Amino acid sequence: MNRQDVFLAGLGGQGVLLAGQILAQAALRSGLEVSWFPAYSPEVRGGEATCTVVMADGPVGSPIVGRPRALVLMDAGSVERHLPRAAEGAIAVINSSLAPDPPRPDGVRVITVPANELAQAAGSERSANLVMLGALLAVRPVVALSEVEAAVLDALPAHRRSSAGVNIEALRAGYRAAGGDVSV
Amino acid sequence: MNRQDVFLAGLGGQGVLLAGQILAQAALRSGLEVSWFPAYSPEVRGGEATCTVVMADGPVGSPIVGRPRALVLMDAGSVERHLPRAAEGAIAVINSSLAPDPPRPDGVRVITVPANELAQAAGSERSANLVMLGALLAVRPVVALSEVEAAVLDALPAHRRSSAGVNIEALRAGYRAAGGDVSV
Amino acid sequence: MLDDLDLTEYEPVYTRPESFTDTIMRYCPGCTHGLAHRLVAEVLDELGVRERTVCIASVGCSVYTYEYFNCDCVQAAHGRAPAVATGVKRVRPDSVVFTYQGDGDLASIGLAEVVHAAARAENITVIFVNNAVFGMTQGQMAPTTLPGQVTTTTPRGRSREEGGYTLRVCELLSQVEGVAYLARRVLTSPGRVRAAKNALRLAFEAQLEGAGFSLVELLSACPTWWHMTWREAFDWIDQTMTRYFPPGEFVNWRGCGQAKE
Amino acid sequence: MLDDLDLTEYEPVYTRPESFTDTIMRYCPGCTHGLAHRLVAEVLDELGVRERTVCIASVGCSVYTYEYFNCDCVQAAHGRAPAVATGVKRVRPDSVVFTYQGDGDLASIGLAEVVHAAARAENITVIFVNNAVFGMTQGQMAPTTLPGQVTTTTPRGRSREEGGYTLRVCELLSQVEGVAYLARRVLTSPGRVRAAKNALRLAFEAQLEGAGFSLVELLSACPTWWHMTWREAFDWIDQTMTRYFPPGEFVNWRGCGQAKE
Amino acid sequence: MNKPDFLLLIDEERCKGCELCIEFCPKGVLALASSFNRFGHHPAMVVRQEDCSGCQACVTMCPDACIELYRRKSCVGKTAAAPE
Amino acid sequence: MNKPDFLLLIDEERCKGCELCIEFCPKGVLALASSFNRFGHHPAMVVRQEDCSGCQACVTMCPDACIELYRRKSCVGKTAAAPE
Amino acid sequence: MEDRSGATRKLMSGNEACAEGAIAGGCRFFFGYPITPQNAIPEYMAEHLPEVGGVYVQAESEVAATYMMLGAAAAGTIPMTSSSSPGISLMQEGLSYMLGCELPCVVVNMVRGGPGLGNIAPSQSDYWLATRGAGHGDGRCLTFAPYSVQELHDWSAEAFQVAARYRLPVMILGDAVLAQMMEPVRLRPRGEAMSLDREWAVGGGLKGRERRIVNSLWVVPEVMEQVNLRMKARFDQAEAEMVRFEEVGDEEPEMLVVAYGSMARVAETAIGWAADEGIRARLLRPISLVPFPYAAIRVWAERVRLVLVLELSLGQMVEDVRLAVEGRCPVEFYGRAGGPLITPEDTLSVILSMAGVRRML
Amino acid sequence: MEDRSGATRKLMSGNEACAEGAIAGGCRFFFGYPITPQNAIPEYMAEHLPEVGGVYVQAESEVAATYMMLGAAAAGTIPMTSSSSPGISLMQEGLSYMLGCELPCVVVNMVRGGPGLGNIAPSQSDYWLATRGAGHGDGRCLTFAPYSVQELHDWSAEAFQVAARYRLPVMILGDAVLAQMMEPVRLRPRGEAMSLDREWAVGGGLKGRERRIVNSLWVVPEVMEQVNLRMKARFDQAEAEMVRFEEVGDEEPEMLVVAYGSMARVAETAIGWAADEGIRARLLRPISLVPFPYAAIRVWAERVRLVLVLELSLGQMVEDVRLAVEGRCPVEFYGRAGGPLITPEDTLSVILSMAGVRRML
Ligand SMILES: Cc1ncc(C[n+]2csc(CCOP(=O)(O)OP(=O)(O)O)c2C)c(N)n1
Ligand SMILES: Cc1ncc(C[n+]2csc(CCOP(=O)(O)OP(=O)(O)O)c2C)c(N)n1
Ligand code: SF4
Ligand code: SF4
Ligand code: SF4
Ligand code: SF4
Ligand code: SF4
Ligand code: SF4
Ligand SMILES: [Mg+2]
Ligand SMILES: [Mg+2]
Repeated sequence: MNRQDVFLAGLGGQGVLLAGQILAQAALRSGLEVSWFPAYSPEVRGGEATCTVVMADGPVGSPIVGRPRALVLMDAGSVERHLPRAAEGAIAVINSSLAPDPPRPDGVRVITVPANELAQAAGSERSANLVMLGALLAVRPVVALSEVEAAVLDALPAHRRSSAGVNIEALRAGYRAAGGDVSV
Repeated sequence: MNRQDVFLAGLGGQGVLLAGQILAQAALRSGLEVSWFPAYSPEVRGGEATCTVVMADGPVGSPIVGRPRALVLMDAGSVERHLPRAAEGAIAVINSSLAPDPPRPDGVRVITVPANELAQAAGSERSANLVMLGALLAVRPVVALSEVEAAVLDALPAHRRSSAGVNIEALRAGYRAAGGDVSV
Repeated sequence: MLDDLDLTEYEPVYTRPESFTDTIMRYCPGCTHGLAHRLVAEVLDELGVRERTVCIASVGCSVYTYEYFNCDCVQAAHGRAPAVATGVKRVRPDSVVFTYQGDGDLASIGLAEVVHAAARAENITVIFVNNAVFGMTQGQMAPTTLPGQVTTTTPRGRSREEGGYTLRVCELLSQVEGVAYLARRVLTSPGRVRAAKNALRLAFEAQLEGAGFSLVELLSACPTWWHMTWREAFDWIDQTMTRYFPPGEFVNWRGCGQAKE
Repeated sequence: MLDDLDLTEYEPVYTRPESFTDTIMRYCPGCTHGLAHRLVAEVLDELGVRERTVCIASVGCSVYTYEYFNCDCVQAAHGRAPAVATGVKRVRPDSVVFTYQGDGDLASIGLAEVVHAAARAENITVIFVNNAVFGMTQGQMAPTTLPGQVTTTTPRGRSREEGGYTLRVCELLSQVEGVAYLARRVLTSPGRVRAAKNALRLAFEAQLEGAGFSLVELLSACPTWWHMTWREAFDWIDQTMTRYFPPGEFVNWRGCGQAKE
Repeated sequence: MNKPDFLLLIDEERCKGCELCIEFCPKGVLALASSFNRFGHHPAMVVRQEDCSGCQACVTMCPDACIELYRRKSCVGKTAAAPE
Repeated sequence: MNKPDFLLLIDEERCKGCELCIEFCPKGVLALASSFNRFGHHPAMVVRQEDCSGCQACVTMCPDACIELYRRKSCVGKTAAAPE
Repeated sequence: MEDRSGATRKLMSGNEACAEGAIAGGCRFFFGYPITPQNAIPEYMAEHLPEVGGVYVQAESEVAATYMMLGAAAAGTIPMTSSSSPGISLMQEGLSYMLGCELPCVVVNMVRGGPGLGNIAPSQSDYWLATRGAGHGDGRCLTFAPYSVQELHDWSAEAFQVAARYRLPVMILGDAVLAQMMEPVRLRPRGEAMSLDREWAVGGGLKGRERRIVNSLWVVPEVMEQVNLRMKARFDQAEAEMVRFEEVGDEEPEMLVVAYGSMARVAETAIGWAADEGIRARLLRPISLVPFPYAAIRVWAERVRLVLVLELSLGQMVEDVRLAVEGRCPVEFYGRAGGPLITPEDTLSVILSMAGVRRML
Repeated sequence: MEDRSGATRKLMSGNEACAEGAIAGGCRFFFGYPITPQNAIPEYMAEHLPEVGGVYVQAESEVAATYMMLGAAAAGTIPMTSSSSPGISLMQEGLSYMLGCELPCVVVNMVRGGPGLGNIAPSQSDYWLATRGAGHGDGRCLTFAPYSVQELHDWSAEAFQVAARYRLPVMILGDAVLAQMMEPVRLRPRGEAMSLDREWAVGGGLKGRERRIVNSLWVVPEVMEQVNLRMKARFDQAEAEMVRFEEVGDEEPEMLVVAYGSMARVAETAIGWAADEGIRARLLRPISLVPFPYAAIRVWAERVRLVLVLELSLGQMVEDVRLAVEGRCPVEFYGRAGGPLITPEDTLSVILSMAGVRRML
């Protein structure tokens, strides 16, 4: 059985949960079993938000992952807290806009992406989460980019559908930045 | 070990609980271990009130008695419900004012006392409970009459101390009626 | 004497309400809980709603209410009758739903429930019997106990320090939107009893018209725990209790009044 | 610029209250919970009572109150802060005890507790922050939610049928003997903020004089769950909320007034 | 004996002897019996039926709904009037 | 540069960039910084200290108590006046 | 949406799936009070119940919500509420009243870290409250613990039938993981509203029937005892019919692992890893906690060297397991209390160390 | 008064003895709400606490009473409340908060027949509530079950020391028999009020100390876990120090009878009668229910042919006995639920029939 996990973390408000939901939706579209599990502080704003997406071609089993094999870390605090938890051989995509000079532990492949800047360039600083997701897909293609693009539409709350274009742009920018080829 | 029990029952308001408490107090005065246990319906007035007094020259053990060996029954309903529970060889003192023609089961010695009338004669119909208690003592001298008389004072609530004289009169009337000799 | 009379020559002026069962009520002699019950039963009869009425009994001396009213009944937990009534009414909007609650039940443990049922404008009727004491548990202080009143938990008389102040439920509820009808009445004379019945009828009419929440507070005698004869008790109601709890109509959906009795 | 200035040439006009800890408050930008906190801290400073004050935190966005006020603190269960305050005050009558409660906490689950603390004339002060919504649990209807207001549990707007009517706490409590001071204030301009602070000071003075229960209701903005900018939120308070919740002084033990702000 | 205009029926078993009816009767129609009922109460009884005006004061005040009031059909003109 | 009569100190880490101080300042003394603080907020900053009248509107409205206000001792006559 | 297998499945949170499951199962009356981590349930109900003619009432408190349920159940419906730990504590008196009145209802508890206000992290420390709770008296809730969003959806629907059949409160025991986790769900179609026409139901008019009384006051002890014995009889019947559990793992295990709910999800993964390490472990996952699968565990206890119980608590279900095992083999416990998650990695190392210890014996 | 032995003893009800015991033990703050069969406790407190400078507050509800206790305990006293079954159900959230805040208190439960409103007859059906309750989360009360009015008096006094020592809620579990029964009591002298000067106490001024926070909210799971582990450590200590039980009867029994509280009183008499019939039975009476005397029962389980558990319930403590026995011998149960008393006569016939059955084997 093929089992993949992605752990995403950032500041509340950075869209980490949504990015994870989009990934989960894409996995569902791809015919995978999937589980998305969030954890955050009770305060409304400013606390940390994290989520874990587990995908498999059979039952996903534990939605909880002790040592993730793919990490998307969107700020310095997340890097500090969660990078040490990375599994041997894991890949970590780090937002260099807010965590400029992350450590590079042995056995973990660290990719840095200036997500805020790229998002701004794509049209909205709020899409940094999708830049990061795009970057992840380029280096760890757990699902196809096209499925994620389709999922962006599914996952956005109705009142934010209008921002889908910007989001897809951001997603592709991240994908490209991490070496992916979007000429599909 | 010598263990004695007395079960008292009547209508709420007939003073059954108080009669039992006076008996318990007298037992304590006599140096016995004693336990008084009430049971009644939750309604304030009119329901049934019962209590059990267990006395012993050592630990009393169960305050609950399945088959009492002495019964004081103050109305027809109590007779109906509780006389069948009397132990083999028990004695039952029954208020003939309210239970005029009680059954006389085998193996139970039944004594009838017109308690309401005697109480009225003693000065207050409300003292029927003490008439009954007096009668019991005459036929089953679990404690000395003098100790009960002393206990009447102890047990009466402060605002009813004034009625102690009538009560003691009623007690003696019952004692005499059941064949006791009060010329102490 | 009755043997001499031919009853067929007579017609009834007053007979026992159909909304009463035959069960003998367990209240103390002189307790006006029974009077309050009788008025409710008469009103249910007159409105012809008995068969579609659900009575919510509360916990207090009136806990056996469900044995007395000849309609469907639900026995609620102490203080929670308005919540239970809400549940019944939401499922059965065509039923006439009323609670019958004492002052301990309604004003102490159940205060939030009655205020919120009122604010939700639940179409229910609350019969609130205020006897300034916890009757069933044997005479402890209630929120409605008067200043200076001696109870088993205010043995030196209720004071600011021991027990605090007297709570006035109608005055409180008069501030709640959602209330369609709200009145306080006493039961100390035939005329006042008739005024009380009138208030009860209005309260049920409010419900029948879907106007919202209705409540009638009845000042009631507890001779037993007031340690009074009924006559002393009635006098105490008229002279002392009504000073703290003035009778009146606080809200009337047909035209708001602070009308006196 | 600061480097160029010699601070010794300056004297403080306003510095961070001593009654605040250094902890950064977790409220959303534009949330006036922080403002309410600051006013309380200033009043505690000015009255010089910080060291003998016990703050009772409730459950709502202000749950972490105990991290912010630089005094002894007890964290109460949802709605029960007035009962907790009662316990503290009875054991420590010399302490200055206040609760800080939201409208869900105080007016929904905790209604009985606050009314009864008032009726007992508990010498405590309640800071009641009314933002017409359950903030912490993410924007559900509160008892104080206005008619028509959309919340996550009144998705079609609050109506008589869905959610019932808006509850007014000051109006309700104005009927309770035992209340020494009772006022409603808003926080939408510097002048109104100063009036609010004045009310808070009076509330604490009532407690210090042993006059009884005091409560100040502060209409507060929740930009997050109102889905508004703070400016829209302030306008909504001034134009809509105050129509249902008129500011004013409802009870003043020094001379009762219905004085306006 | 004349047939009285009004007739009171008192349910003695239900009566608690509280005396409310007796006290509120303006005509002295009622009194407590000296006998006891099953629950030990002295029930109310009619002692002067013929004086009854049908005013319903007794009925109105009885907490236990033990009193029923009947009127002679032929007694036109006389209505059961409210007291006070 | 002249020494201003009033001096504002803003605790940038504590500031949430809510703009209340800015909006309520009658003199336009304050503005949001373009930089971010640790929590991702653009904090308020003083842009025209010299225009400050010491009216305390900013201080009064700040929900996070991040503003402190000082007055030059030698500046007699000028008092920090209440706005409105 | 359609997944690759052609099935239409929707990515939903446990809370939403639970609420939609209830509607599908016939729920029409929901009485609730918000509390994290289950706010999405009342919110979903407020939004969607009116679509099927249902009613959402936001109660003033969990206490009130429970008694609104009591009234609604007395009127013939199978009502529902949901909450999380502190709120469930407040419902204890009401649940006891439901039992005393012999009324059915459905209660969801999305357990969070405790005691007290605690936190909103996943926890299983309400096992006692769920299985020995329901306030004072001898009654309890029938309690079911799903372990996936799909199962939550399904049990939430089934709960209404179970409650009606046994005339008992049914509790769905979830936690902050299950409540907030999103997984694809094959949605049940929305069924009809359940009939109000029940033997005990008040309201609806007296025509053609005796008046009805719903009551839990029975002054005469012997009558009260009958109520308790009737309740016990319904429990005994449920015990015979409703035991539910699942097993996975080695067919000839040396170790039986017992875990429920989200902890069972974790254990499932860890047991797979343990097999790779050569440990023959089997997971028995109770789905019904009341009635508890005592017999099934007892059978294994005769055959394994060790039973390992895993809980997100200081050890509560472990007592039920011990009652099942009755000394037939050692019962070991591993748990954490107050919110820290137990990961599959943690679980594996517990399994390994337990296996190691036993092997050395 | 002086009895013949010269001792000064007073005939008192269990309720009064309990209240006076508390005052003697140092209780000065009582928060209560009336409920039968324990009304005499708040009434006694209202009357007598002022004599010793104490305070009685009649709360608006049992919920409020519990939180007044929380405030009072936070301020340094060991507060007390008393109630009966439905009221104790309403206290569950508050007790969980007491545990979360690590605060001590004393709670009396004079159990009555349930579930629901039930009745006011004697019952032991709150055993689970008392031993597995205290609301959500892993905590519980230390629970003691006296069996005479004297013992009630003594434990009521001791409870304050125990609560203070372990910083835990202590529950005194009585019932309608113990509450209302009158027996002679050797009264303890009224002690001094307990000191308010505790490491956690708020109020009293900050001079010379840091500010204090009493709190049960711990957002970080690992911190919350520490609170739970501290609580567990205090429990473990109590488990080591506070197990209390009494044994009476045959020294080489064929049957061990386990019963507590008023049922133990009945069993004591029945065992005497059984001896007369030649049955060698021994009564083990747990006084501490939490911590439970598992070890003592286990020892006997090795030596007897049968353990018989008697309860005024459908069977709750029997689970703890089974946990102790762990299959070493059969555990039989006899109980009645909802208020009917079990008499010594009933008990004897149960013992006889059990003995008979076993002998035939
Ligand atoms: C939860 C709970 N708490 C307390 C009680 C005990 N209790 C029964 S009736 C009552 C007070 C009744 O007083 P009130 O409502 O005024 O009715 P009354 O008897 O005076 O008519 C109390 C406290 C209970 N049954 N349940
Ligand atoms: C017993 C209980 N029920 C529910 C909750 C969940 N809860 C936490 S805060 C809150 C509402 C808070 O609203 P409010 O008091 O208005 O404060 P705000 O956040 O708006 O300032 C609720 C329902 C809880 N913690 N405990
Ligand atoms: S105790 Fe009081 S309220 Fe209760 S029945 Fe008797 S008189 Fe009425
Ligand atoms: S959610 Fe609302 S009340 Fe809570 S901190 Fe944010 S703005 Fe303030
Ligand atoms: S109807 Fe009037 S007159 Fe006749 S008995 Fe009754 S009160 Fe007296
Ligand atoms: S009022 Fe009714 S209960 Fe009272 S004495 Fe008259 S008939 Fe009897
Ligand atoms: S004190 Fe007044 S003028 Fe100065 S910055 Fe603040 S608001 Fe502006
Ligand atoms: S009011 Fe305070 S928090 Fe808001 S921007 Fe100004 S300084 Fe910052
Ligand atoms: Mg009352
Ligand atoms: Mg709010």
